[in-house]
Amino acid sequence: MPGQAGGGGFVVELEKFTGPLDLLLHLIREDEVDITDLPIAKIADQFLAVIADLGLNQAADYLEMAARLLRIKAQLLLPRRLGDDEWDDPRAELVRRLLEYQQIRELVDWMHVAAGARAERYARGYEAPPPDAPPAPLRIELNELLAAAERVIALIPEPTLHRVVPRPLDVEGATARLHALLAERETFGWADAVGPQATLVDVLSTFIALLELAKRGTLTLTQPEPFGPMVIRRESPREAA
Amino acid sequence: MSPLAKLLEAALFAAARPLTFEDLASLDPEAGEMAVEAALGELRAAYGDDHGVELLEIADGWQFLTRREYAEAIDRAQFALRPRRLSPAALETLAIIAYRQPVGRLEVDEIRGVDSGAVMDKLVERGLIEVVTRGEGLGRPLLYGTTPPFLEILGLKSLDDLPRLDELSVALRRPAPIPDDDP
Amino acid sequence: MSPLAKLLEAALFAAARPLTFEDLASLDPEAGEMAVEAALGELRAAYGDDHGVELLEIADGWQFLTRREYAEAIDRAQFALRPRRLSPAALETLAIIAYRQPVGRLEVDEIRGVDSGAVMDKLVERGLIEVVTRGEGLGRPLLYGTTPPFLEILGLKSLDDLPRLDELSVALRRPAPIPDDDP
Repeated sequence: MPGQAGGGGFVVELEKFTGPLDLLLHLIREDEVDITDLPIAKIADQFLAVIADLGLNQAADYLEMAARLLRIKAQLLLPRRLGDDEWDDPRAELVRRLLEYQQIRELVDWMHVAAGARAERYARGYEAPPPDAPPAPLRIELNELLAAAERVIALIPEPTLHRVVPRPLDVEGATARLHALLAERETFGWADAVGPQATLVDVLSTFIALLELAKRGTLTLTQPEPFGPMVIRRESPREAA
Repeated sequence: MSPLAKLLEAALFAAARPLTFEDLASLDPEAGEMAVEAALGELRAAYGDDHGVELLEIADGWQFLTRREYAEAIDRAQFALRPRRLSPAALETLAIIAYRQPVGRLEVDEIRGVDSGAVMDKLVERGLIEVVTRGEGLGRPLLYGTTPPFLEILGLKSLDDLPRLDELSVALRRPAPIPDDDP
Repeated sequence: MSPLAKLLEAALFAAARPLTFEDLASLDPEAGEMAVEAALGELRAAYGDDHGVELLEIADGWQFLTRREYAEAIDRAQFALRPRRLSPAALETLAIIAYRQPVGRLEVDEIRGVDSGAVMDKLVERGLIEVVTRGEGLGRPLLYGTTPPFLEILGLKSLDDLPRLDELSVALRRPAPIPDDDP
């Protein structure tokens, strides 16, 4: 007898269902009811019974579906006024998902047949040892690389482009030099401060250092007459305070 | 057969996988496309009904496969390994990815109603799906698509050989009697 | 060919190893030795000079092998065709290293959001990136950069020929709406 072909009724087994939607669809088919007008109360009870039987009532996905079914059932039981056009059928979302899923199952059946037919054909079994030749050349298109770079850039939430600005100013060096001068002399002029053969960078660095030290009260800057030379004078800490 | 047809035959025999037209054309850089086309025709004619193997178009390429009627005998003798069958969950996941590609894991989970991470990892491992790009949304999710080996296990020439969704939905509307179920 | 010869053909094609006479005879328990012998002869005749493959009796039994005169072309084609391509993950990693070099693994991981160790090992193996120096930080991490073969494969004279990142964004990004600072 063709015992294994086709199927003798529905044998409920764990692997039979790929998920709660699969089980639900199975119940609907078994009852030959219309998906678009789902008898929720009945289906929900059956669903709960099956997952309890199969021990699936521990599985989160099945449990979530059970909860969803019960909620829809409860919503349907709530009284509603006649002619209430605002009413949304609480089953709508589930029905949409079921129809979508049913389509997928149909495809699965088709693919199952196709894979079965292909499995009845054998490809060449013997594979010749790989030729003693250099490996295939690698090909990378610049476009591919750039597209990859673009994908990567898009991954970084805030594109942080670090621009490295050269900092030739040496304010620290100038400050140290001024401290050394102040330790030796109480007053000195700009020429002493900036040193011999000063570059533009030296001038700027020294000037910033002078302003900073003046602000801190380490020294005072005075210019006794307009366009006259600048006098740099040491400020004692006590007086500064 | 022409020398070119014999060369193609040898190459197709040597390769355990489908070879594309470009693959075949590259065997003899001096042969033009027309010549390759003609040689392929010659080869198909030579492997007609009178052979135990036939030349089939699969996964955008050509492959020699044994005729279906010999499957049982070869199976019984156990000279060759039968390809592993895919589980219903794997087929379901593949179906969704085939039709929705590029598609992210969340969407697959949602359609199936179950977590599909483990199944998808297995399918990636078997080379049936692969990450093809990243999505736009939050976290730029990985999006998956099918591979040539996917077409190979179904024996399809291209994704176009899959039934169209609208063809299916028509069939789905009526409560279809389950075929072959009656004893 | 006789059905038995076709069956032998299919089995010999599908088998991963040479098949002995006993193997072949076991395919059809009802066929006698004489019939198998005759079918083998038929098959040898069918795969005569006019084919790219031949049926050979080698030490362990019978096997279809490609004719030697085509071996060279097939070997040549096997490496000439299907230039290997990099996976999206490998390309992304390579892009990061090309633009950020010298760069450590941690930084690459951080930018891609996934562990990139295996991908980077592969890229090193393929000679596309190499350790160029060590970083300053904790543990003095290995820093990677691209190699001359990387430029060669891309057809670039030097790294300066890589488009600048800001050019890239302009070229590849969709025109983004200018952010409104003042409401």
